[in-house]
Amino acid sequence: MNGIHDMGGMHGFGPIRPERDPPVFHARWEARVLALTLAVGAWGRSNIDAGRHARELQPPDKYLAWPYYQSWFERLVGQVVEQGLVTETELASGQPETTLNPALPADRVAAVLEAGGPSARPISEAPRFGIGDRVRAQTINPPGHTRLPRYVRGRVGIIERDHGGQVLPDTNAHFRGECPQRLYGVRFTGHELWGEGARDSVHLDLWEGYLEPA
Amino acid sequence: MNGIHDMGGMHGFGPIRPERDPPVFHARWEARVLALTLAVGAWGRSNIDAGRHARELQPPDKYLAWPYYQSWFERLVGQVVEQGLVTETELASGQPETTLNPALPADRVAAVLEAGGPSARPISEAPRFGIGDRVRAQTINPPGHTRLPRYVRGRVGIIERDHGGQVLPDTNAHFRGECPQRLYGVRFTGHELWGEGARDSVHLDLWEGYLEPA
Amino acid sequence: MSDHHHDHDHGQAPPSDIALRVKALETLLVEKGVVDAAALDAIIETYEHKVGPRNGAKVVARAWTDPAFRTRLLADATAAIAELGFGGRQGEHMVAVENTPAVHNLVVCTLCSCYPWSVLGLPPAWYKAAPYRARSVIEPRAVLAEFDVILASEVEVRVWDSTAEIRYLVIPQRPAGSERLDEAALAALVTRDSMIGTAVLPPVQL
Amino acid sequence: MSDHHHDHDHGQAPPSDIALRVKALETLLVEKGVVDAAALDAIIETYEHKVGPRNGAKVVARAWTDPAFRTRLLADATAAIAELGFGGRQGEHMVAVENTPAVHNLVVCTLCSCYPWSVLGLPPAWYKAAPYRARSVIEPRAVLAEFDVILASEVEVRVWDSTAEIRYLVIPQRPAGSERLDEAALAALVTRDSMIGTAVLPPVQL
Repeated sequence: MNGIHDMGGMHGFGPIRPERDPPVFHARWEARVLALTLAVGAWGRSNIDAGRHARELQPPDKYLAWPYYQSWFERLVGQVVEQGLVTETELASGQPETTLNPALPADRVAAVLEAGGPSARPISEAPRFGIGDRVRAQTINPPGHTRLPRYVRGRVGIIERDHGGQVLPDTNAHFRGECPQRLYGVRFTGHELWGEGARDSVHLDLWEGYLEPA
Repeated sequence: MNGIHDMGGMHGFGPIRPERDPPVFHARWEARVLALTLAVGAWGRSNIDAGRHARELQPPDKYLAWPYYQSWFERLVGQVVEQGLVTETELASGQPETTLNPALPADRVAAVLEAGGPSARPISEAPRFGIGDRVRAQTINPPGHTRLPRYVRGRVGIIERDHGGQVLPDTNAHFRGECPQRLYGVRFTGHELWGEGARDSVHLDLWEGYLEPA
Repeated sequence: MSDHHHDHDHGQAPPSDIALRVKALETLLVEKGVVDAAALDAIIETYEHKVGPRNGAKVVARAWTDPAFRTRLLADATAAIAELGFGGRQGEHMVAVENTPAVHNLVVCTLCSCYPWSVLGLPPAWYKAAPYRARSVIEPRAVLAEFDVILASEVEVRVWDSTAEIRYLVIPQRPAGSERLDEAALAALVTRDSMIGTAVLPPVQL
Repeated sequence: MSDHHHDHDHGQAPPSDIALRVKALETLLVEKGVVDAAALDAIIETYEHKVGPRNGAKVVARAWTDPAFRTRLLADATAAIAELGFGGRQGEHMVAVENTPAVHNLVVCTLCSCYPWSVLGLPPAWYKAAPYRARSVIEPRAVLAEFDVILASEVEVRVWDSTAEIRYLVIPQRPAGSERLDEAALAALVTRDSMIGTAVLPPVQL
């Protein structure tokens, strides 16, 4: 979707505010939201792409105004209901009507975080593109999740790296399968993306289906 | 600028909410803000392009969250100070320190509204493009005001109409002169703008300097 | 989860203090003499009671009943509309686009809220809001459907994004069954939305 | 007017009730058995004290001092980083990009907040905020200047937009004057920002 999250190249957000030695969390509730999100994720009832898409669907004004971890929290409230972990009634009353056994006990935390969630997948198809090939990012505007930012669509870049097969977010976010495709590192010049006067280059990792020969 | 105002083609804002027979204003303060903005405009210390740009510079989350006429009101507060009509001190105290004669007396309202503010300007340059010519909207990303939306940049359309010379917003908004250029009506197919499956067409009025031969 | 969509409420309900803030600024500007209170009233009176979609409706009815006027309107809308006494602010440079059985026109301003004030008055709230601005250029048929306008697939939709100072007036198709109505009766049928392109005029029930 | 810019405050100050709402949800989830309170503490402990930029600093110091490791790191960063015991969540697929006198690398995620947790821990607030995400790809040198990094015009800037599950670690240039420092002392010099690309390491004062 061409959502508010797809903000690469936008003006008007003001200055960056570097913090040289920030704490990991600025308030304890932020830490709890992070931990709750990871612990709920351990139920395995969703996936990382669907989780990203849930934030993209937040109202654009709220997406911009909410503190980052509040955006996570509002997502989490939706997730626990949608994933059947909590009922609307329980959410309203604060009283559990049934009980479960946590999917992530404390003694499994280290192993789960160390395992992570690799997204590489074997694929049998030969690469459509080789290193050095010129490719054009497709002009697509899907209403659902995609990781092809608007600022590269229709623009020509050069294949720099072949990352092998990777889960396709466009389908996985909608629970329509992992549909792995080859992922490429693609280099675009600033001139190609932004026009006269732009320098330097921007590299993106793009799935094979996002690209066409140029 | 690639601001939040440049929202053509975005998803995620939710449904349209048609009102079949709405009042002209939903609250009296809205009417007062409209009238105040027009009456202050009669001082002639700014122009319509600068006024549009002032809204574009509002914080993006506020731009989306504010009611429309609140956005106008917040702009107006800035304008009266920047245009030297009110001092910060007067704004804070609510007490005028000097007095003026209104630029727009009541008996001039009808004439001023009926006159409007034509933006057509004579230009001597011959047209660079003719009806039916294929043109590409330039890839530009100016940090200032422009009326070339992001969704047509780099896309090819057909010249359909020659509107003659018109004040150029890109300079006028920044008080760098009217720099009139020829304005063209340009037709883009939905397929060119949005890709496979898109139908129909979108017409934009674009200044000559926004276009290059295709 | 992917279909989850929080209900939006994009600020049509103003904060309670905005009316007070506006009043305070108006008082200061009037007391200082920056603005004339009577002029404010006259501006509001103009757009609440004088300049509105009834102007555009008269233009449309004239075009339906006077072929020579229709020709002039399509050739130079600013001049033709001025024949009826309409013009001025946000109507300085007009273009009229005509709906036909084959073509449906829809007007939007993606970048702000440009609208032909001289013939339609001030724009409705939805016209100025993000959903209409964002969606009209990429999914005009879905937008039209939310106005209960369902077009046959062979009808071409032309979207007019008002990116400059040209203002667009849609001439809707004359409704079936209206053959015997006079110009004034025809004008009474023409709705604001039909001149934006978000409505199609229904057949007249005789 | 055109330079007028309201001061932004994009929500680093949370509404006062957010802490209460979080606590209420946590209480419900713990009481129901959806989550284990001790597991929450263990996750927080991990990212506050175990997994953070000290991991990445060790990788960088090793690359500076062990040419064979540097070669492996540039060829297969995931495997090379695993030699030091780092990996797992948000570090499953790593690429290391090396700054040189001719090239400066800068990492961003325009679409959300992707970041190499396994070597840098959780991202700082500015990395996740709109200004950095929006601007890094279109005006990287202006962004760098706000971090007090001014590059010579002949230095090429390469921006890495983390659009997929590949995570990027910048190997900063080894600071001048650090020739005699051992690997542990070198690691102590390496800052988080230098591994994102928003800092250049200053010369060592001996």
